[in-house]
Amino acid sequence: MSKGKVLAAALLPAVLLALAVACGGDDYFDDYDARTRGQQGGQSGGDAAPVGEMVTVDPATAATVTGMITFSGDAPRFPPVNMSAEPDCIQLHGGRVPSDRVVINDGKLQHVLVWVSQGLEGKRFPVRTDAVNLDQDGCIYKPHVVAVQMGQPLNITNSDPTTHNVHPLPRENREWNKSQTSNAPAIEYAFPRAEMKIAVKCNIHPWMQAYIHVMEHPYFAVSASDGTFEIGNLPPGSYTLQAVHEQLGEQEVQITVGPSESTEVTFAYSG
Amino acid sequence: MAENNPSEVKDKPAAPAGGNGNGARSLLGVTIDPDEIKKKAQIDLEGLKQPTKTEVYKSIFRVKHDQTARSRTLGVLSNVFLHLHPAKVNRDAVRYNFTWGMGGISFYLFWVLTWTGVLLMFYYHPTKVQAFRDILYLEHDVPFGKLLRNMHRWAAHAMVLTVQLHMFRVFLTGSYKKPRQFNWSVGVILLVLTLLLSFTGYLLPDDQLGFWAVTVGTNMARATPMLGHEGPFGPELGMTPFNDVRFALLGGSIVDANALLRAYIWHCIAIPGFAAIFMIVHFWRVRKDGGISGPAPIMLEKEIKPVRR
Amino acid sequence: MDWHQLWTIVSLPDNIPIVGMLFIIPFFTWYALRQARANDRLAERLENDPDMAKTHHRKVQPFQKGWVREVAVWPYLLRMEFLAAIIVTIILMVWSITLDAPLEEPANPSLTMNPSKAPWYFLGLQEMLVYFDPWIAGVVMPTLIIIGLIVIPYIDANPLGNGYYTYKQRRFAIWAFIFGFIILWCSMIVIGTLIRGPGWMWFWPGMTWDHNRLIFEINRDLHEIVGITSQPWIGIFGGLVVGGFMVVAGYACHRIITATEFSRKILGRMSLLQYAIMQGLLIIMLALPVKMAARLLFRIKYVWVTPWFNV
Amino acid sequence: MAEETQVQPDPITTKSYSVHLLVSMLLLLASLVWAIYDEVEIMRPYKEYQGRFRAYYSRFLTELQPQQAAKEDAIRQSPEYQQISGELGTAEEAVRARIAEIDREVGQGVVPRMTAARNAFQVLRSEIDAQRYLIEVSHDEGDKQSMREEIEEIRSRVVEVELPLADGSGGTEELELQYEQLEAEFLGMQELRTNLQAERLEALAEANRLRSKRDALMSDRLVGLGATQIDGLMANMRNFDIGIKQIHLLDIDLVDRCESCHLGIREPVEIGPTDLIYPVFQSHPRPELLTIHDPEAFGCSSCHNGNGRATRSVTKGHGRHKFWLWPMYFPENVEAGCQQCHAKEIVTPGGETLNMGRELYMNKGCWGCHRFEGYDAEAEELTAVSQELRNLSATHAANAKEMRVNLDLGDTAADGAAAQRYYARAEELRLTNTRLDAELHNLEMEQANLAQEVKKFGPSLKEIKLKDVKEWIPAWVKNPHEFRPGSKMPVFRLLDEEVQQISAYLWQNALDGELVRHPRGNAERGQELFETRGCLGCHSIGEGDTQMGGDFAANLSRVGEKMNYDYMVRWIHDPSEVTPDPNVPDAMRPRPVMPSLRLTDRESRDIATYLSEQRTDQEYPPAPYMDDPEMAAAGLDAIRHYGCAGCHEIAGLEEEGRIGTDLTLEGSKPLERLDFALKTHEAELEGWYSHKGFFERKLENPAVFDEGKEREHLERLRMPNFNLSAEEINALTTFLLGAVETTFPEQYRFEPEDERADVQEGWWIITRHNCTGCHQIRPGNVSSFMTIPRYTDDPDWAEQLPPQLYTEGARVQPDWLTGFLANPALSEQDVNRNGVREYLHARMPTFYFSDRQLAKLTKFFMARDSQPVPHMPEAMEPLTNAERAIGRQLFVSDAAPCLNCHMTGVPSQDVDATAPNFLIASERLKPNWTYRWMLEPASIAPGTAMPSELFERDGNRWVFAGQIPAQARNYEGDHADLLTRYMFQMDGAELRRLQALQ
Repeated sequence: MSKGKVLAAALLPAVLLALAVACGGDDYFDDYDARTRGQQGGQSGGDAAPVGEMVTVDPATAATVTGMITFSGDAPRFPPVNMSAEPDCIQLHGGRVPSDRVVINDGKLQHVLVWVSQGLEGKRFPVRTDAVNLDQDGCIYKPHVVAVQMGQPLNITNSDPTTHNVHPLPRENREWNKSQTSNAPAIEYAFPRAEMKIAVKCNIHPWMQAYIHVMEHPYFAVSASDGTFEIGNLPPGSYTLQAVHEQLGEQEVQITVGPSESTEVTFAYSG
Repeated sequence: MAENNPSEVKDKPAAPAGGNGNGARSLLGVTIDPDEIKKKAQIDLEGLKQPTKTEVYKSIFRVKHDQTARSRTLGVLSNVFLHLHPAKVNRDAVRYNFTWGMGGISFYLFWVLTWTGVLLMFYYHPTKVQAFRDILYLEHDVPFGKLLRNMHRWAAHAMVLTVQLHMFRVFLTGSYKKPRQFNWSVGVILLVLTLLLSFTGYLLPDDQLGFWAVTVGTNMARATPMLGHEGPFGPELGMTPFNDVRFALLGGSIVDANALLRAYIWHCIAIPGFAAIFMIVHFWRVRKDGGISGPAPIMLEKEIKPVRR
Repeated sequence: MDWHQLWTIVSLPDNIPIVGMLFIIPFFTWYALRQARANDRLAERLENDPDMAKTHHRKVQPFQKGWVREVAVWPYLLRMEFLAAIIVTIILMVWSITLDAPLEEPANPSLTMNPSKAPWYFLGLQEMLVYFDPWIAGVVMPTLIIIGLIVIPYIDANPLGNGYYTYKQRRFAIWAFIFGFIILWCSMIVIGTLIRGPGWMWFWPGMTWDHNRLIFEINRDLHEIVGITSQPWIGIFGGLVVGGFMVVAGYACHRIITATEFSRKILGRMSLLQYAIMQGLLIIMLALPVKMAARLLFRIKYVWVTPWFNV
Repeated sequence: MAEETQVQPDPITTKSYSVHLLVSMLLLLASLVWAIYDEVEIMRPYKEYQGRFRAYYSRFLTELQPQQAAKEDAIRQSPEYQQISGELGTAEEAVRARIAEIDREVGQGVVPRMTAARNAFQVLRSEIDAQRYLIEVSHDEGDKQSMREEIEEIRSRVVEVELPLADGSGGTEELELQYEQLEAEFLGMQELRTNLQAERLEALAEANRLRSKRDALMSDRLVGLGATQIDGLMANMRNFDIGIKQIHLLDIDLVDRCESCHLGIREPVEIGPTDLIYPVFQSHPRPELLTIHDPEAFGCSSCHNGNGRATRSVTKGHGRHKFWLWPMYFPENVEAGCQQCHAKEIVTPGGETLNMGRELYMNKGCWGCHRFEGYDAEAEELTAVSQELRNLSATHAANAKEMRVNLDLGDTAADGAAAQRYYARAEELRLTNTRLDAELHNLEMEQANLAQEVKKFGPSLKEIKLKDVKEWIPAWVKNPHEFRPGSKMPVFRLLDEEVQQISAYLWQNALDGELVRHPRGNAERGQELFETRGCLGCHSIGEGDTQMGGDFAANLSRVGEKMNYDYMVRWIHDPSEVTPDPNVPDAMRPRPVMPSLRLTDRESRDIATYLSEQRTDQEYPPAPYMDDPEMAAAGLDAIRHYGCAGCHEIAGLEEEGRIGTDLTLEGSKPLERLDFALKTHEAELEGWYSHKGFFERKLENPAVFDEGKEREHLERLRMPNFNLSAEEINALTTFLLGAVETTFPEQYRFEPEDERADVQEGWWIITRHNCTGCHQIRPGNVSSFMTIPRYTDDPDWAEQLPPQLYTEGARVQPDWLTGFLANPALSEQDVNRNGVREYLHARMPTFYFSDRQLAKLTKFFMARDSQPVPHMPEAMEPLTNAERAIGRQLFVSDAAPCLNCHMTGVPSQDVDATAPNFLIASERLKPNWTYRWMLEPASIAPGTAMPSELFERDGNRWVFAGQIPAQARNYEGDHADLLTRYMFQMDGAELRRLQALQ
């Protein structure tokens, strides 16, 4: 029985145990790498990029969508505007002022937003720089519905002899409320976030109401008094076109436009 | 006030000596002879080549390190640490297989425990507030503190084991027999002291493990016959939780600050002291009882001498 | 089989010595008995060959003429001691680097640990608490163990086997010691560490230590089984039983002691006092397994109940 | 058996152990090296963290630097910056020559001359001082005299000094000066230096002003750090020392080394989770919390738990291992840590999860069974006050007795002086008792108040005979969530017979009484009222997608199935009107939680009619057993067993205590005390053997720890199931995890005694009465009203939201507020209206507040806005007639169409009003607030109808932004101030005059 054997017998388990323990320590970095590697493998090819690529549209191949909003049947009735609280406003009108909630001229519906609701995801477009005007004229917002691209300037003017206050009530953008006296300079504002149906109020004249649609891209239009609209400079492709009216609801239509094509679309609302 | 640069003072007289090749010179009345200095330096250097010849070495090691029996004997006898040993031992006792080395290992472990224990005492306060905190401090703050505590703990466990194995071996080789009967008894006392040392150390971290181990351990003392308040005839003799033997052990009726302090003092001063004394006796008697018992020549049954009364 | 539970108990740093003991004790027992057997063979040869007995140096270790009988301590012994110290240090260092000494929550007197265990080397005593009242298990028994150990040299009248391993020359002494040390002391430690779980209940290795475990167990005193219901008859009965056990055990011990010619010869060398002390210690040592068996097999709590103490 | 012929070498003496020794020495060496490596590397993993951090962060900063530099450049290019820079350059140029001159004069002339003079002067002075000392210790008058002469000699000694010229030309002059002249020279130079430095500062003032203006502009415009600051950070990284980074709080012996690995926590740059690849390096996600709780003063583990000392491994440091009692909170429970110090609050700003947990504890009625300090404090306070009353009364009686004894002693005293002493003592006691009388009176008042405030969580069950449909009761008791999903009444695991017994007991022990019979009302009108009057602030109606309203009170979707119409009318009309209970005196009757909306009989009938139509066609089986007295007797035991009386008033169980554990310190309860039962082993294996694991599972399924248990029905766990959502479970878990015995001394804990305590107190009342169901009190708080479709979709209805109370304390006067809270109609007779905002459809209800609660609420609002209590009204300058006229003009000018929105008292006009009447302004509002309100209403009440920018800045005053009326054009004062004063001095006559003008 040599000492060598005793020595080996005593040391071997100790060394083995030591190695086992030494290798078992927790290493944050290795663990994390291993974990995230697994996750990345599962994730790749999944979500779309959060920020889309900037698209420049070639005007030579751009398509145009034009169309018409029609209305048939009985229009919902709204009482005429009651301006009795503000004599100044009454004077601006020669009598009864019709409501601007639903405006139908010869079966054509005004103030309908038409926009490309699907087909442009993940793309960014240059911001329109032309200012959109919203006027307070005769204690009525004109037009009743405006649409702007996010970042596009909106000019709010007061053409009345009386003071108004402009009070948009957004849910996602910043809320503000500014008074604007007669002939005061225009309030310029550019909404930084896209949001549909931002109501605008004048608290001084509670009947006054307008809607602002802030869109992500420049492909939208609001129907004119003859019910027509036009969306131009659209890159060819397949899209969903949506019509939005605050009182009458929404309609959708699928379209496909080829290069330089012009497509006509009709949205038919009925009472 | 600019101070004088001491080096300047030295340099000054050296400057004129530059061209002078003639041996001794004098500085402020002190004669300096470079050749003489060189010669002496050479002698010192020569001396260093044979360090065992130097006076310093000889004053420390009084015995020559060579292979003569005399030197070897003196080497052991004249060394304060080694003279525990005899000059010569049974040739077969050198092997591990007879002694297993357990006695020596136990002593070595005791020595390790003393040193690690002393170092641990630097960082430990036997108070309720600080005891546990000090252990955390040892673990997380003191360099090598964790290693120190681990070594102390494991050496203690190992020592309990080796002491028992030592006893086992001594029994199996019949080493307790005449003339070593008394030394066996001393050994038993040392075994008990070892267990007590380990046990008193258990409470010191003041954690649940130690606390309940000591509670369980000392609860038995309640039942000491006549001296414990739950032991036979204890109550009859007027024992209460506040005057019995357990109270004396713990310094109170529960394991608390006083128990901690008592355990600490028993562990660090009293029991090691006793153990050291008994160890001295133990080792002394090993020598005086004729050195290590074996391996001895086998005695045969027919050689048994009749008992003398 | 709950391997996780088994690993939890076995890998507890404080239990390492016990796990080590499971290997070390059998190893050294075997190692000692191997040497004992070699010596016994040599003794047999020497008994049969008186000539050889005269010339042989009577050791199994080789010896030749010209070899010194005693060697210088320096360097032959000291180098071995040095080697041993180094190896012990290495083991200790590796052990200390790899395993942390346990540290549990700060002591909390209001929160009892379950199970709360004494240090491992006292677990034999704690295990005894199951079978005896604390005053016996915690006080009387340890005291008797110490006293018993101390008196061993004085009651062992066998002059043989002094300084060498042997079995045949000391059969009874070795059996008695192995019985006390391994069977009683070491195995009770192993039981206390590895087998006793929450509530100090018996968990076979691989059973889950379930804190909610409940077992039905009614332990009765011996006199209840017999049907004695009033003192002092209970005390007298118990005393008789204990006395009876002593007589029986003493008789059995005596038969063992006097089993062989050789042992009778040794007995002849003993004084009465030596014999009495040895008998007393042996009887008490035997009492432990007997009481264990009575408890584990027959669910007997006490055999002797008196107003002052119970056994 | 050796061969004698051939002697072999002795193995003992010849064998070499060199190899053994060498190998073991090498192994020993290896183990030593290992020990050192273990200590230095393995035990210090933070070294790798720091190395990586230095590398990643330097790279991050290198990338960030040019971006920030570009931003800075952009700002530098801006015209404002350029302009200031230009001005700065001009200003610096203008004074450059003079500054240089001063610097030269001071540096080369004045200071050297001053130093030279002082040195010479000090030599003389030391000599004089030494002489003086000798004089002081000398005893010989002659010596003293001679030494005095010596001093005189020194004083008059002429010293030759070479002094540089003061003009800094570099020349020197030799002067012969005496002691005093030297001193004068020295002092003169000192003064000159001061003057020159002052002049220098003065000259640079403009440049400094411009520079700080420029820097302010930069820091104002720049988002993030400046390039130079980033350079500094990069330099820090270059000089980075690898080592323990720790915070040590000496007083509590807290050592936190978290930042040894979490190195980015306090970096001034915001580091996102993956900016430095590994989230461990991110900066603290809520840096604003660190500005309140500076880590240098609070550490990390004080809030987060974990083992701040440990740096050996993640597990050790986070303390997520066995035996560490304070494991780090998981991110979703991180707010649990707030309660270490914020334990006395129910609302901790910023701790939204925790607040939700506390609110749930309050509003799910957990405290009905589980005591938690602070919840249901009124009951405990009532006990304390009653005890105090008894003590004081005893003292009072003892005093009276002692007084009589003293009077007697005085009467019989031997001499007058002694008698006077007794009489004086008697007098003193009499006065003490007088003071005690007042104190006793106050305590009695408080006792009465508290008696009103103490109320159980659920409705009283003493009236169910009048209130509920008999057959419906067992169905409800059996499973309330089947009838009303999400109800606060939890689902008990009852046997059918228990359901019947409980129902029978409740039915047979309910009060008998007569209800007034009411005709049916108009359901359509009722619905409109129900949806707009304010009921939905607390109640909800509809299920699934159509559900609307608050979750504070019951969902009334099927209330018609269960409730008697006549009872409902009475309850809606006035919840405090109850059937008299012969066992409870009126004064001790708890006031209902539901307030009165001050509805007319007709309105009450309309709403009740609408509600009674809210029903399905569910049929309930007949329940004859409910009249069986034996069932009732058994029911009492069941009710006791399940602790129903913890939440409900039940006849015969008025004094019943709580049946659950006290949860005040549940988070520090030893884990072993939480009964995982048969799940223990599973929990350990799956890693949820922790407080968090226990709470989450228990809350999700309160019977979970009964699973697999073989138990009698009555031995099973009693806690009912609340069917909580995952979010609610997390909030409650957070709350309970943090419910710990704090380890921090008082100075760390947030237990203020100033007005902040009023804020803490107030939130308890507000939470208990669900004020936030209608009002927004904290920013970010969404009221129930704000979720009702009508109010979110229609811009006109948005103006009908109840007012925000962000600055209520600054807005209104405390006395007025107390009165308003007590009676929001502000009128004794005309109660069917709002006192302030009559135009609102929603109505501020009358709560049954005790005086104590009114005071606390008032103090709450005042304290939140740092308003002094008691309130001292601001003195207001009276209006001159001219001012009054101008004010009138301004009021009705086009620029300020005040009366378009504000009420005037003219019914025709008030139809469209959206703001309160001016007539109550002077007693209600504070002028200063009003002034600020006119200038910038949006910053006081976001979303208000009151427009901003009505005024514009003109010099030091505010003037109308629009066309100013002719009369006001010449007015020099502040228009807003004038209007405030005008408003505060307005009366009915003035208002009529205004209307006439308009």
